[in-house]
Amino acid sequence: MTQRVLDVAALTEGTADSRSLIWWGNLAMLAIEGTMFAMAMATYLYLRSTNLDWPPSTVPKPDLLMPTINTVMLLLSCIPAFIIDRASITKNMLPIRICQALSIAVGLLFLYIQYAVMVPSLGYKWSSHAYGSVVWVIIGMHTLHMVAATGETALLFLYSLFKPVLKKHLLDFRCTAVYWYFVALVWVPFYFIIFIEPWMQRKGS
Amino acid sequence: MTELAVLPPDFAKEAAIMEKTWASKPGVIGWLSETGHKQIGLRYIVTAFLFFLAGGIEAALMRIQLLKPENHFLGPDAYNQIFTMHGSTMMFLFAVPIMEGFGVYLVPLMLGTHNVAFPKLNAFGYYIYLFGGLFLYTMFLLHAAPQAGWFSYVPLAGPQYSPGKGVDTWAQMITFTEVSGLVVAVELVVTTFKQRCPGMSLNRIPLFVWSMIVVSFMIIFAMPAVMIASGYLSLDRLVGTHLYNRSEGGDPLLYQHMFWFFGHPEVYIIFIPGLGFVSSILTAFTGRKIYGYTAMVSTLVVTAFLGFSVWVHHMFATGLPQLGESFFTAASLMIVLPTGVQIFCWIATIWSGRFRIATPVMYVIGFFLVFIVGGLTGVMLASIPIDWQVHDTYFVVAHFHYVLIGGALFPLFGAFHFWFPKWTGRMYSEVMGQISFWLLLIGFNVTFFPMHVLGLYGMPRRVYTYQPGMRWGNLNVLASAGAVFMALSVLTMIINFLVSRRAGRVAGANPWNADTLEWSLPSPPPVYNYLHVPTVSGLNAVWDAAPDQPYVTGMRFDRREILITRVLDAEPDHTEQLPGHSPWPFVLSCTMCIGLWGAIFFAWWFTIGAVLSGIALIGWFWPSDRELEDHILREKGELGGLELGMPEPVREEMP
Amino acid sequence: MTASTLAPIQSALHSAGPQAASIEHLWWVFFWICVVVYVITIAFFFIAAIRGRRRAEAVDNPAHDRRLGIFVSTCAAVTIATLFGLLFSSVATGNAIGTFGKNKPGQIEIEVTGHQWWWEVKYPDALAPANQITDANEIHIPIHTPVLLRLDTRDVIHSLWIPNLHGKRDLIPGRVNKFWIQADRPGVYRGQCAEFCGYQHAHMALTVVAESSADFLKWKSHMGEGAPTPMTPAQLRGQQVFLSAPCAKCHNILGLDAYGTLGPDLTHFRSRPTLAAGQLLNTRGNLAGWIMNAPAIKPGTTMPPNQLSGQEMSDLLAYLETLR
Amino acid sequence: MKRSLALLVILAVVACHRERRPLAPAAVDSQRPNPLRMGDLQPGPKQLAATGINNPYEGNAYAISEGQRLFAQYNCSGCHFHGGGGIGPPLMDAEWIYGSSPVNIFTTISEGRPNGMPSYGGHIPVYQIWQLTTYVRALGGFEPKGATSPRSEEMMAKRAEEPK
Repeated sequence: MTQRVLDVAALTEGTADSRSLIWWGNLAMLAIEGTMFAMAMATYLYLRSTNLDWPPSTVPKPDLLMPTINTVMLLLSCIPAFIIDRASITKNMLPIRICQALSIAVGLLFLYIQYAVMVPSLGYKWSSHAYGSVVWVIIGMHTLHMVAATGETALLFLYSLFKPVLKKHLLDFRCTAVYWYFVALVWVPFYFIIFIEPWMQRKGS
Repeated sequence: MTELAVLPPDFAKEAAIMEKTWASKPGVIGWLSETGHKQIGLRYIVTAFLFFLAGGIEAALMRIQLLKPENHFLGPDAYNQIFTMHGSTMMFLFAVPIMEGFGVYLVPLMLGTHNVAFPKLNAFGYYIYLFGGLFLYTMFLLHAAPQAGWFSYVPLAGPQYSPGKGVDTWAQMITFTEVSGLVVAVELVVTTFKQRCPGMSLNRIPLFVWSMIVVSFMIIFAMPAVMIASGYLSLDRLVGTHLYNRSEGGDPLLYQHMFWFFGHPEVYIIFIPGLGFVSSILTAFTGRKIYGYTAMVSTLVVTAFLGFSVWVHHMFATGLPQLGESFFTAASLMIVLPTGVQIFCWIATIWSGRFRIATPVMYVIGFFLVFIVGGLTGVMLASIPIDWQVHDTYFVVAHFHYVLIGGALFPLFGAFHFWFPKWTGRMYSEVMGQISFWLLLIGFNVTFFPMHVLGLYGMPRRVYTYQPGMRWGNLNVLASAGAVFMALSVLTMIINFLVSRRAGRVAGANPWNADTLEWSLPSPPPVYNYLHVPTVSGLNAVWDAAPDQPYVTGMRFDRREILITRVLDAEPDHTEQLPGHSPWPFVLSCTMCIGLWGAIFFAWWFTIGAVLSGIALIGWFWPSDRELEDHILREKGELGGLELGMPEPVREEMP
Repeated sequence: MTASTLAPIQSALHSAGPQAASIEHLWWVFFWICVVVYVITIAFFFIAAIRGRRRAEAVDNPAHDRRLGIFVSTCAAVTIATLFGLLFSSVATGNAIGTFGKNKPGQIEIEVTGHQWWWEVKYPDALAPANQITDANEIHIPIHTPVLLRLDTRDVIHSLWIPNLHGKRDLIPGRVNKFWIQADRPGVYRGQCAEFCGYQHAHMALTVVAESSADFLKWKSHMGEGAPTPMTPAQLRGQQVFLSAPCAKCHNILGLDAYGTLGPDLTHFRSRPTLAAGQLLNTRGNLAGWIMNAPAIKPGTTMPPNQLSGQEMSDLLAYLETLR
Repeated sequence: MKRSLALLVILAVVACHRERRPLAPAAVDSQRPNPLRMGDLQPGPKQLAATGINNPYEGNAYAISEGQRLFAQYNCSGCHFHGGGGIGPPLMDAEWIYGSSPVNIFTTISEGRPNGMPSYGGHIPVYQIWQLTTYVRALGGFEPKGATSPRSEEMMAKRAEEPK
């Protein structure tokens, strides 16, 4: 009797694209975190609908300059992320390294501006009122993600300086780029509700 | 890829190499570094079962307290802690994790792969779950258990009305078990979509695996809601935010919305795997494929979607606008339909199959008898006016025990008996199995059926006592008597398993003549699962296999190499190497404990834990030199190919 | 002997008002439909099992599956039809209850405030706010009259449930819930808190006294009066005990220099049937025990234990006896 | 191993103490520093001599929360405004006219002080005075932070991150 077999010896080992396990794991994690951000947004909208005075009349109109610069900078940082993503396909290390350094710089600068300039100028704290609580929760959640994205990029950058860059690392670069898009884009709606909404006509007034 | 025809060789040598490649490491550190899915799955199952016993003891204490009116067996303090622990244990530490354990154990076997997609993450999920549970129980023994109920409504669970650390413990335990649940969900989704063996296209995935996919997606979208809800609760309690404080603009109902947005899907998360068990067992015991496979899968998906649109029926008594509530009535009624269709399909399957009887099937019969009652009382609860009367009464207690014990516990016990031979290689005692089944069926109904009446006769839930003259006494005695039978049933089952594990009849590979791939393996399965990745040519992999059903060759035996296939048609795509044993999941879960447990007492612990976790993560991802070398050689094309397992004697091209 | 023996069965299936009656009616509709569905489904299951047991070989061919398909789709169609029927009857009942009481004459408004663990009941007087009546753990309503309850809470979430009259409604901080009740038969109906609210959730009951309009008005005007003046020396001494012991810090007695708001208003409390939110019958013995050591009877209660001599206690009881 | 066991024991003792809930306090209460009441009003020294009597609820989360409830319900906030002061002195600053030790505060509540602080001794039970004492000390930041609640369900006079 003969036995049929399916020979897969010719298949490649590992890929650096959307077919790999890590890529899918990354997407699933983004789905989870996206849901968490959606819940935070839902919290904001829910409390907005149950409060007559929203944002509370004690909340000052925030200074728009630095937050806007910060947000635009964060959005623009998607470009180096995109370059990392593309260059990883061809394993072109120079643009990858430059853009990684750029991403780290943007990440650190964003966090610095957030905590040295924007947050102190808010004029309320998490314990001031529910509005303050939800805004601080959102900022805190996003900061954690920003720290994670910057830290991950920094680690990969340092690693790639000293150790050989293999296919699996190229995959890591690409997944980090996708994560970076997520962290940058998810900030946009929050920028609007935290910094723009107090400038619009207050609910109830 | 080519299909070749070869003579079946002797694989003893290859098996020895595989054994070495995938083997567990010895010693305590080896045990803590384990990443094999079968080991981790069994740990989940055993741990969750121990928590089930703890929850059962708590239930017994409550039944003793309620034996007679104004009983002084437990005071309100103890009773409130115990019922909170009972609910939290059964929902978070037993029901979800044990289903996840089954998923972790069975899904890779059913798919014909070697391990789950992210083995280290899998181990991490287990430890984080274990530590969450241990933390809760440690605090319970220190008299600092939560006592605001398993759904911890604010403001009762808020900083002012629940002083102390109990509710903080609860909220943190939620975080731990949710992280674990999310981790397993991600793994199972990726494993199922990427690691199915060749030939297992989407329409050939076993129904149990489908149920786990659906559950995993539900977890991914439901559990973040409760993490946010309990996270807000922690923040309110620990740093003074006002998210739930009405007088500063927060809202207690926000908590209820978010909790039930998770809480209702949670019910489906618990019993959809039960539906998967029922399908698996019925397929084996009717000897035919489940009638209406497509309908079964699509109804599971529909249930998942509808499950997210019914949460407000837990809040009908809060006085939300009537029109909005009517929508949720309609959705809650309509969710009966998909489950109904499943039940009709099973009946059709039994009707046309050759129906054999053994303990697993008895439990399926118990599932039909009990779960349908729960489903029908669920229909009653979906009606707003009826809900106004019976909400938060013993009627609801009866209802959800019928749903959860009927829909999850009966199939689960059936699954215990069904897969027992696969785990241990031996058969359980059929007589004792039947005894434990009848004890459970009778005990359960005696315990919980009177509760329907109690609820209609005005007994609210979560009362630590009641007054004489309320006419609730006799029914409560009856309920407590039934609990004795349930305890005996579980005891019989445990003894049965412990004895049979050593002394049972040797089972063989496929004692039930079942259809899924794991039954093609010896019992218990070898550490590497499949020497060669199998292929399938039908929905019922074992039954539909040709005598010369191809298997996959050309993969290495000396590496943890797995075959990745395409999402839709499961055609081979590429191979990947899985990481081996690693102590880092354990270390990371310890550092997370430092951060999250410590944060309850002092906020800076959170930061310390986060930094330590960052270090642990670097260790986690740092590749070993051997792995690096492997990769470098492979990319240069210089990694020596092992000729083992390549088709040996005669090669002839298939026509 | 406790308070609950006073009231008729606290039950959703012994309705005494129109809303509870329509819910009870709806319940029986649902119940019988569900029984029929259950019996049919289980019958199908066992017939299938018996047929399956008798088969020597499983049948698995397209022609047979087509017949099964007809079976399953018929069952599904019947399920959908049943569900629509149930949905319709449920929504109709819900609407009837929801619009109940609107534009009906003789409306009475009552404010019910939940406390851990007792009920404060107020009868506001829109024309003369000073005439507001405050009572605790009992609601008096005239029969055949829709009564609007406004529900509020001082602390955590409670839920007011008087099963013989209506379903439950939550008392939620920061929002005033409204709902209508009506009794059609005179009687005393027991209600209870249905949302878990802490240690003494089990002992948070109230009674609803439904009486004829004339009786209700008589009761109301009596409640509007202050506490009667003590007559005997013992009563007078008891009044002094009340004022000098901790009592007056927490309890209010109209017409006396006691303005506590922490505990229930005691102006007419001996006319109430129960003590401690329905836990005890309002007898002299129970009252003495309660005053002496309330936490022993109801652990967690705010009412502290009191050290009174035998003389003080008997004077106090003599005084409290007058608060009818 | 030994060290972790010792740690566990310490944790156990601490947790048990903090979480103890006296739901049914004894009818007779001997925890009273000064059983003789001299009058409705009484001036006091800055520090009382050591009496050997300790606050039975020191660091007890449940007692602090009960004290918070009593503080509102006995209308202490009427004069002290949630600790911010007004008619009466503020309670959450570092300045204590009649001393900040538990016994001092107990005596203040129990015996009253000149210029308006009424005497509660005899009107409210001793254990409640101790609970109030514990809460007042928590306002002043003397109680362990882990036992105090960061906010109440009411409008807040002070904010959590402000120094107590």
